[in-house]
Amino acid sequence: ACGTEDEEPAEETDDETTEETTDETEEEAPDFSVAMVTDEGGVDDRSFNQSAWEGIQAFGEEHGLERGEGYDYAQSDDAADYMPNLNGLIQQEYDLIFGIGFELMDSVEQVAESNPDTNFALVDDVIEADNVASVTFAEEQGSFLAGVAAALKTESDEVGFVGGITSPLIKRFEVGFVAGVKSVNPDIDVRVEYAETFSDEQMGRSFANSMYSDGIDVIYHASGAVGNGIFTEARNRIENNPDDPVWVIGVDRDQYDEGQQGDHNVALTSMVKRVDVAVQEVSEMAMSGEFPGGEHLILGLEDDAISIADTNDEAYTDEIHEEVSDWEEQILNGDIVVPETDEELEDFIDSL
Amino acid sequence: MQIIDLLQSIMPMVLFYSAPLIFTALGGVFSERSGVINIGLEGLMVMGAFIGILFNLTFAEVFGTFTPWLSLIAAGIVAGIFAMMHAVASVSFRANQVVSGVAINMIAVGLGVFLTREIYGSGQTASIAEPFYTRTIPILSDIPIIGEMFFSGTYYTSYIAILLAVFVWFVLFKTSFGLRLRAVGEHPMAADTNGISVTKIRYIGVILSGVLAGLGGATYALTISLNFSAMTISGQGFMSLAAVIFGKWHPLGAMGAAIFFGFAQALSVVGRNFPIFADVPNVYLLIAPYVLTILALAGFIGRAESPRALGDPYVKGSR
Amino acid sequence: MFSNRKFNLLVPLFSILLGFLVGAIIMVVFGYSPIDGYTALWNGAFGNAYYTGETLRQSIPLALTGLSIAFAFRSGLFNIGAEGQVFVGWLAAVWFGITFDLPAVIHLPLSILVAALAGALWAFVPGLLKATRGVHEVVVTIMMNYIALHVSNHIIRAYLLESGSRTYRINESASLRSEFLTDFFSGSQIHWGFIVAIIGAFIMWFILEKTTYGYELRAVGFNPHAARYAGMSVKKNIIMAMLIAGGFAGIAGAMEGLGTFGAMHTHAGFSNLGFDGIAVALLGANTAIGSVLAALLFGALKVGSLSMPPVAGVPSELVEIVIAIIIFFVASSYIIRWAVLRFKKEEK
Amino acid sequence: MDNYVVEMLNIRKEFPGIVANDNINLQLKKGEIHALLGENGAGKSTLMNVLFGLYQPEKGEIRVNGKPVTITDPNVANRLGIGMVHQHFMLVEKFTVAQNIILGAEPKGKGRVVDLKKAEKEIAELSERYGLSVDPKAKISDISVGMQQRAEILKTLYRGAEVLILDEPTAVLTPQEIKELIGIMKSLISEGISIILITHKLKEIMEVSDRCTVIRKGEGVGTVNVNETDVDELASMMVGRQISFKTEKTEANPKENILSIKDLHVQDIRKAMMVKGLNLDVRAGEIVGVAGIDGNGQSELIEAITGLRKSESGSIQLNGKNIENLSTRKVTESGVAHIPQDRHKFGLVLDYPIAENMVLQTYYQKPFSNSKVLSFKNIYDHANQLIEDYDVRTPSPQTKARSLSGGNQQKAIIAREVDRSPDLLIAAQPTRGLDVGAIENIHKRLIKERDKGRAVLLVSFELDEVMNVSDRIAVMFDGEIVANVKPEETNEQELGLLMAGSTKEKAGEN
Ligand SMILES: Nc1ncnc2c1ncn2[C@@H]1O[C@H](COP(=O)(O)OP(=O)(O)OP(=O)(O)O)[C@@H](O)[C@H]1O
Ligand SMILES: Nc1ncnc2c1ncn2[C@@H]1O[C@H](COP(=O)(O)OP(=O)(O)OP(=O)(O)O)[C@@H](O)[C@H]1O
Ligand SMILES: [Mg+2]
Ligand SMILES: [Mg+2]
Repeated sequence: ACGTEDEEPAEETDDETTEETTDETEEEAPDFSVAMVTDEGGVDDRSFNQSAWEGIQAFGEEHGLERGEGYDYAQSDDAADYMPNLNGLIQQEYDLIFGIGFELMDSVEQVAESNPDTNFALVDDVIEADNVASVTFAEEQGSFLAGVAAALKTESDEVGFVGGITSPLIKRFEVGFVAGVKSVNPDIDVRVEYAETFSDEQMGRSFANSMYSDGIDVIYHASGAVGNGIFTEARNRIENNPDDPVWVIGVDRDQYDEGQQGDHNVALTSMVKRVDVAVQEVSEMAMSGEFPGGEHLILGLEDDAISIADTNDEAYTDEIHEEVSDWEEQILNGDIVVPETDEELEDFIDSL
Repeated sequence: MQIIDLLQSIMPMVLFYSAPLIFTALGGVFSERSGVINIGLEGLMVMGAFIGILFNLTFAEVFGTFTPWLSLIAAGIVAGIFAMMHAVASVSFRANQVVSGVAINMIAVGLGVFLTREIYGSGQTASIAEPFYTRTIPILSDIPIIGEMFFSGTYYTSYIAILLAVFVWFVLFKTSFGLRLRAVGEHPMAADTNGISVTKIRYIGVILSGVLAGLGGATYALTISLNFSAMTISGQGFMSLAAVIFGKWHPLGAMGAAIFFGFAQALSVVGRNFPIFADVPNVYLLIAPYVLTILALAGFIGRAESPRALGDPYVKGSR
Repeated sequence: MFSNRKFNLLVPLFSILLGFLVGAIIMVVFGYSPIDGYTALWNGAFGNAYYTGETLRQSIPLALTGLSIAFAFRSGLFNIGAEGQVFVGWLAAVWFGITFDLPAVIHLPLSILVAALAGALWAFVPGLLKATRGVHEVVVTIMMNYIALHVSNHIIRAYLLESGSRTYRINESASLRSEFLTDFFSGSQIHWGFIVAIIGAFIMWFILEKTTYGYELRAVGFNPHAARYAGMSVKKNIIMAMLIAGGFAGIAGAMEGLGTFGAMHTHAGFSNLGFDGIAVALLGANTAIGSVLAALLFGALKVGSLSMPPVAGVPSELVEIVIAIIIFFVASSYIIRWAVLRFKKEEK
Repeated sequence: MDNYVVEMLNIRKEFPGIVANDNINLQLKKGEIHALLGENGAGKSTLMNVLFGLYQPEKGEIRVNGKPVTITDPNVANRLGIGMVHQHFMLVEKFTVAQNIILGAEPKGKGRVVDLKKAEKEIAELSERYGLSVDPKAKISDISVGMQQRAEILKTLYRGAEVLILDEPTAVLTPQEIKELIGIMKSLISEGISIILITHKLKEIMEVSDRCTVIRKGEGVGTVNVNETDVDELASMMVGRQISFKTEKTEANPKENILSIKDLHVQDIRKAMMVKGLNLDVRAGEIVGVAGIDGNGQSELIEAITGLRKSESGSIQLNGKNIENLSTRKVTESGVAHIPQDRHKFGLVLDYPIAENMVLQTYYQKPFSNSKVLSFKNIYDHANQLIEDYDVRTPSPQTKARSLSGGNQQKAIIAREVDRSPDLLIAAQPTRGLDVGAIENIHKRLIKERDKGRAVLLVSFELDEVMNVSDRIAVMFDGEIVANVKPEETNEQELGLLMAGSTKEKAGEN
């Protein structure tokens, strides 16, 4: 934005780099600060805490903020840490504080009440308070598309879903997925399992083993680290028999890296939930004085906050890609309303 | 028929669940037979898992398919060295062994995650590229029924663990080292007056427990989790300790107990697919391994007699 | 000569010093400033009223699990099961707090009592098996921990779930929280539980040191054969010791349920309150007052450590290491005694 | 005088706060049995531990075959041909005799496997040669104390010991076993082995040893030739005053029946019937001594009376009331006191202060507690009183029982038991391992209680003790009382035979 035109290759400087170079020299950082509190997963969970932190970092860098003053995070190792962490950040006078994950709902609710002058945002659940913005995602939409992809990929007409802990949130993943599968072919069986943990890889391994052994060839998981076990099992099968048709659909972020086995990749696709996008968006709004306090933002396909990864172009073929895009279109234009609960799913299937 | 189906689908899983526990429990047997309580098995497993993954990530390019084997060895060595802390505390400094073990557990997790952060800038590592894979043993796997159960889709580490249990039995009960080790755990002063260095034997016992628990932790990491974080080892060490006691401090008993745990655990997952268990609420399957263990201990296993001097620091000339 | 009493004080102090020293060395090795690190730790624990309140709050359940383990230790038992007893106590307190609507003077004490009973019940199983069948309490308590974890998660999900992973909130009449305390400690989650912990410590001290029950329990702990010879029932005392230990741990759970959280959430893994309690009991030499003081130290370390990464950039795991080192040296007190004696000798 | 195999010169050994050995000399001639005598805590074990390399002396010199040596650990001692049989056996109970013997010096076959066969054969040869009969394959926990001792001796011989230290070897043996042991010692010296023998029993010293070194309170008193001295001189050298051996007592004056046992059957842990239809009466004002070889049901008998073990059938009456299968607490309350056989295991909570040990059965009663709250003032007053009355040597009532000497520990137990004024006092092996001074004291105490009108049941493996103290002797064999005799009407010979299972008639004939 400032007169540094005579500097080197002007064409190549996209927005970000321009700002970076200028920030260091003169432009004053905005008088705005943002921070987040992780849930028990920690900031580097390779999942949505990490994604949220990436969003905040990107936001901070974009606006020339300094870590520790303009933006920061506080990590919770235990549920008891939420309150101290939130309060710590409040004391450091951050303007906007994110609580990442529905586990923080109570704590954010409490601190929001006692600190009406600070703005808060909660990801993955809803709080009704004027100084809190609630952000949730239309996971069912992405899961629906994952279901479509699974239905198109399966040869055995049997697919599986592994959930972490039973909860309304994970239910949306499951229901959306089943709806997607059935939309393509109502005859495909979906086996649903819940590990009742987000951390036991061994459990994921066992589920995958048992599912693949029973002829299921695509597994969609929404189960945190349990999913690592599913990838392990799929990779192991590929190692033993490269022609084994086993696939995993990742969750929250593109889990392509987890699926690499030699020159094969078992990650068919991933249901990507762009917490970073959400975080950045809410921060932008807050900085520009339009903080959506008291509102509930549901971010979905249309906000680019939910998407389906196409990194694995060998497995995730063009045909699949096209068909998924078709269905995506139908969701976007409202032809399809993806169910979110078991009852809605029943109605949805009946209507097929 | 259904039972055979169930067994066939469950056995490979049982074998791979139990391998880390067998290794670690055998380590526990060495330490406890020498008279040193080792509640630090959990922490030693953490160390093993951490080193196993660290080595694998670092040297996968260099060693290729040998990497997991070398990772295993590295993990054993480092965990063995780490176990020396426990030996120093409980043998030389006459520490309360339970407490020293608790400290080992805390240090291992703290250090493992601290170093992971320092090295990878994140609380958990990436997935390794060179894990162990299951193998199907030629010929043996063709044996009807048994072949399917025991020789297909299993890790070599599972077989190694079982063979090692037999080897440990041999060492403990047939060699002079074993005789001395057991004597030290039963009656250290008798051993001492016979000219056996109680300190030396106990150090060896504890270090071996470190090596084996390291192997156990690394086996878990290299076959199941494929990465390292604070959550990677969560309770397997305690289960191994339980296996030691359940198995009455006998290597084959400990192995049996570890396999029993593996079986109960596998059943809680695989069992759901079988009509007999279909209507059983999830929670019952989840707690089944633990309830079964308690019932087994209370019922037909009965009183287990620990090595006499277990937990007592040996002070020369005291009584 | 150094008196035993002096030693008992000196050993933990020395250990704490050594723990921090090792922590400082690690920080230096990895390029952090120990001064910044420890300043952040101190400020994060006692820097202002809020943090002080949090430190106290964190110390409450630690003190109680410490008492639980110390009590069992003194009776010759090793209660690794505090972890599970915390869960069931927590669940029971929250259930009682949700389900009933009573005047606070009745509701609150009853909720705590229910938690104590639940914890005691959980500890009864290993106690009974140890007493009647000679089953090693360590194995049974480990198993009971897992059972508690899964069962309490299941019960929460099946019967008490309000939203996400959390139960309904307890009724105000069962809450340990108070406006006054929260305001006094500038918004901290501190609650009246610290009084419960102090009463708990007093009760433990009183039972063990002043009553015939304590006399029996300690006798059984030191020498079960002599206890039997003297006409005490070893079985009864083992069960009793586990019941009381379980009660303390159950109350620790109630502190979380009625105080800090006002609810219970499902847990992916253990709370570590029980395992940390082992460290607390040890540092406190298995005494009541010692456990309370040790809990304060660990509470401060745990709360303070949260400030280390943001303020000084030091990973909070460092504190975990420092705690472990302290425990390590306390356990190895012999070496400290030896060093002190040596020092004294040379002085002469 | 250069044929000393071992010489310990001016040995000084300190423990924190105490000098256990000061300037002690001991010279052992080849082929002699050399007794080492001293009160409890005089420093005998310490001196021998120094010789065996378990302790390092602060001062002094040790010579073996005239050459100065430094014995840093038992291995060195073994190499120098010194073997020791400890006061408390150093045997691993779960191991077999052979495993215990070879431990640390295992013969190895191929593949580092212990060659147990070879070892067993060698051991069999050794035991043949020295007349130490023992089954190499037997588990230690299954064999008698005497056999265990032989295993201990074999252990030293297996390592080629030429000097054998025996620390109180007879304290745990039955008269028969003692006889056998003496035979063994004689055969050992005839094979050229030299023996240092620690014992409190002066008669034994007189019987077997050639010379005797006496130490008192850590200092050497002197060495005498045994055939130039007598029991009284030895005793006064050891204690520093005259000791009377024949326990003085008046005629008993028995009154009503206190304890009455009829057709009692009791099993041991392994469900073997150990007491088989036993009948026994003890009356007020008499001491009944139960003589018998260890393992004939004495322990089970005492445990059944005191409620520590359930009886299978039969009745036990105290003052006419049935007490069989009552709890220990109930039995105690109905007037039974019990001086247990193993004072460390049963008699004391070693980590409790003396004062708290003195109320081990009465802590819950007034005045020691009031509605479940202990009154430490009363507990300590009581302890001070007992310490004074019974001459328990302890720095203070707060002192842990662990740090008292065996003799004083025993005094504390006796004080506690006697002080409750029981109707029946059971004393099991009350003088085991104690020196003559302490024994004299305890015997006097038992007689005093008798004279106060109490019924005293004395169970002992020591014939001397039974003969000296009892008013009536009940001989126990194989779970039954096989004979009731008066001490003045019998002799050791007859008793020994009765204890071995001969009938009274047969025993009388001999
Ligand atoms: N391990 C030790 N630590 C400290 N002091 C000790 C130790 N062993 C012995 N002593 C001290 O040394 C003295 C001598 O003890 P020692 O065991 O040698 O006596 P003893 O003559 O063998 O007695 P007894 O006839 O009872 O066996 C004791 O009075 C005791 O105070
Ligand atoms: N660990 C120790 N520390 C200090 N003093 C000790 C220790 N062990 C023994 N003693 C001392 O040793 C002395 C002798 O006690 P000891 O136990 O040898 O008596 P004892 O009559 O031989 O008993 P026992 O019947 O067990 O043989 C006592 O004065 C006691 O204070
Ligand atoms: Mg002695
Ligand atoms: Mg003695």
